[in-house]
Amino acid sequence: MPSFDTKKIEQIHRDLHTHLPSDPALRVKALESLVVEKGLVAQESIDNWIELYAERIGPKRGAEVIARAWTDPAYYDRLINDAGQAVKDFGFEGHATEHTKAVQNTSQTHNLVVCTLCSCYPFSLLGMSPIWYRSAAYRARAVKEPRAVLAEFGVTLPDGVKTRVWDSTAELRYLVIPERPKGTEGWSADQLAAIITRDSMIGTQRELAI
Amino acid sequence: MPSFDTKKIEQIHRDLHTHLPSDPALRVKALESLVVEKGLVAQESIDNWIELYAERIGPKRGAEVIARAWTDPAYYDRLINDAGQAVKDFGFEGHATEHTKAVQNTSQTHNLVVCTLCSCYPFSLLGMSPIWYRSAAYRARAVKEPRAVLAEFGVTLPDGVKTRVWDSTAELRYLVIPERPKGTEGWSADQLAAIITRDSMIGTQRELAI
Amino acid sequence: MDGPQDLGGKESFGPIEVNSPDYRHDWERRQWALTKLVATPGVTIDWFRHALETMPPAVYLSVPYFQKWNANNMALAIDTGDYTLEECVTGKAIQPGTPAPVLTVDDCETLQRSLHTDFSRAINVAPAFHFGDHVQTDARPTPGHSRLPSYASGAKGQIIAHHGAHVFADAGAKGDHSAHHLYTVEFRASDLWADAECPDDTVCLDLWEPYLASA
Amino acid sequence: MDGPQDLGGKESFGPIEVNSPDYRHDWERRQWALTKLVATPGVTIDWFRHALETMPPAVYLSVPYFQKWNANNMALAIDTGDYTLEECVTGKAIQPGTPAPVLTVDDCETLQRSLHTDFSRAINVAPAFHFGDHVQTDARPTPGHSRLPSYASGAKGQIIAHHGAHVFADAGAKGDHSAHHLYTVEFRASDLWADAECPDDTVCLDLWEPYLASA
Repeated sequence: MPSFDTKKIEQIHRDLHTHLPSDPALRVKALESLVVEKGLVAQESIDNWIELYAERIGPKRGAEVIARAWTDPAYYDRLINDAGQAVKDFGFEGHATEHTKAVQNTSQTHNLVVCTLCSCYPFSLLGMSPIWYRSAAYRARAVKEPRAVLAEFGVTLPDGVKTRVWDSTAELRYLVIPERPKGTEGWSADQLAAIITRDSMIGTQRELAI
Repeated sequence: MPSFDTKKIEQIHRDLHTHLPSDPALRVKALESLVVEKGLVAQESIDNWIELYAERIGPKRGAEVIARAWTDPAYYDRLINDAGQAVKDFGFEGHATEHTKAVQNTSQTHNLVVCTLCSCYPFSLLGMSPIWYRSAAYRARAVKEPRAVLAEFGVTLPDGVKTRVWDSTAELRYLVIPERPKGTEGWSADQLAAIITRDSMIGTQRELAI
Repeated sequence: MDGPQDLGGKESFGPIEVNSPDYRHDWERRQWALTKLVATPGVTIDWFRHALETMPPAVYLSVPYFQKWNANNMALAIDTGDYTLEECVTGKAIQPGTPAPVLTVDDCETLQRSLHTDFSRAINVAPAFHFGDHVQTDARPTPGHSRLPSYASGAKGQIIAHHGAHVFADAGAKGDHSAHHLYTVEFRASDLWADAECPDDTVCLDLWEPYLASA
Repeated sequence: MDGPQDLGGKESFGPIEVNSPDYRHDWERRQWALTKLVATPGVTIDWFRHALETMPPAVYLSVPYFQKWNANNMALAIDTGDYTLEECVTGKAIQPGTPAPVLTVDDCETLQRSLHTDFSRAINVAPAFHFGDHVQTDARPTPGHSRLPSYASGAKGQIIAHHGAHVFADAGAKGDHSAHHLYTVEFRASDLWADAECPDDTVCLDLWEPYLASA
């Protein structure tokens, strides 16, 4: 069982820092060899987990969910009321989705998602997070200067649009529903899903290109 | 003139971090070569400044001041009331002494000095600060857990002694006057100065050895 | 805990590398898989996070994300006694085990799907706050793990949602699964920052009842 | 500024190297001398400090003290236009000057003695607080340079000394030499830390009037 002892784990981290090689590739190799040799995991399982995330789990899942919401008003309501349940229709439940909350951009509000304390992310819906999402710069700045951050992503908000930043401090995970672009009337859910980007579901993109 | 522009100086620091070699010895050598070549300083002046601090300026100055205060009640009062003036009797005024404040240990109080925001220190009275005084660990911990810090220096306070930590946030600099040890009655100022240590004047030592 | 993880609002981090990929190195993917496939028994999500934030602060801020996970996985298992420091350094098991069965991609998908965890709990305490209530957060840092960031400490906000009770992070980091009511609190930017970009902007945080008082 | 310099109370830094010397390397002494012997015109003590705290936070926490001074000396002089980035990287002056005269050890001592600087100023404003007054500090971080550490933000303390008016650090970092009344404020440990070692312990800080309100 864990000790749940802050001083003890601090000391272990310091010892590891002192004794491990500085190259992270060597560190990961050491951990992988160790756990494979201990029989805790097979090397092929690691390869297969990586393949899972490369091939099956990624932002296209979130895009599919949002495209359906845009084309199915009843599903839209379910997504807004309980996204954790709504994504189960697609079998997209998984790592960090149980308490998913969908927040919609409007002509008056732009939503932006961050996790300042670690880097929480709805992995099962959006796949692996981009490095910038996990960076100290994004974590530090998104809550304080969202407009400067958005500008670096090429986004300038129209006058009168306020930002609402969601800092994922508990186990809720946030999915931004971008505004459906004009000119997509009558498009199929598949057509719509193709234009929905990862960044638009985090909130670092506002306008979708059609 | 300086720009006094935070964003500009941040960017210059990032540029320097990107372009300078990682070895600090090379960085200092580059700066030294540059300023010597520009005629801003002579190399021998650098050597002589180092010699000044190695030979003439050090904790023996603070010890001399405190030894005099112990043996001269009128001087003691002046030291308590305006240490910046009192040290001028010895010609010890200089870098960071103008607003020196002397604080005395008693049977009920132990004083400890830190500068959490940088590493302010009464250089002209105590010489160069020890590396631990400039360390993140000391700066972080001295204000929050002075007793744990003192324990690492081998100091356990008697029951009933409270700590008073002085964080040098403005231009006041603090000099701790340790308690004069029992058994030194009749000692000369020179004898007394010899037992007063640097750490006792910062507060990381309490009892002086005689 | 007043540690290096508490980054919100901290300054001088410079521009965001907006075009960065999901990974730069193969070892990052492998560490991601290792963390998800090999769990140390008894480790809660909050003990995982708390352990991570006790890394030396200069290291926490300097190394890539998955290097921190690597160190944390080792640290958590050294803490329980499952690995030794020497095993982590050498990558060699003192006592090799039976090779683990291979999980196919489908198996991995099934495992991944099972990782959704319900943190809500039924408790016999009525919520102290309701939609629209004005609240103020704790002003002083909490000992141990906390999910109240310093930038929102001692600040006034308004309840915009109540999520029932959820396992309390501060307790979870001690292996205690007790729960408290969880709310989303919306703060006006001008109530958080003296130099807010736009006073009408807001920041929303999910905060447990013990962090909050009526305002 | 909510930057990496604000270390008071931050956790996980580990033990203090109590037997560390004053210097580990010769370059540290040389940088110390360089900083004191070569001043960039117009640089105030507070602009020096503020510039230092805008270093990348991971670097601020990782590198030795005098490496920070080295970078800062370069940065301050690049800012004024006195040096270029390229000159700093190469160590070669674009336009060499007349060699500077040698300062003897005695000259250095005279210079060192002259470095005591009086920061007190006469102002025509009566102090708002007096010995014994209870005060509370600003709760939210101040934009730009500040000498109110976050661990003492929003905290209640008591005035134990008034030092007249001193040049205000926040202004000094902008090249403005205006002054405000300066006080020493004593805080009970239990008013700063939820887990104080001993509630009777105190921490004293020197704080300017704009940081304080009556409590």
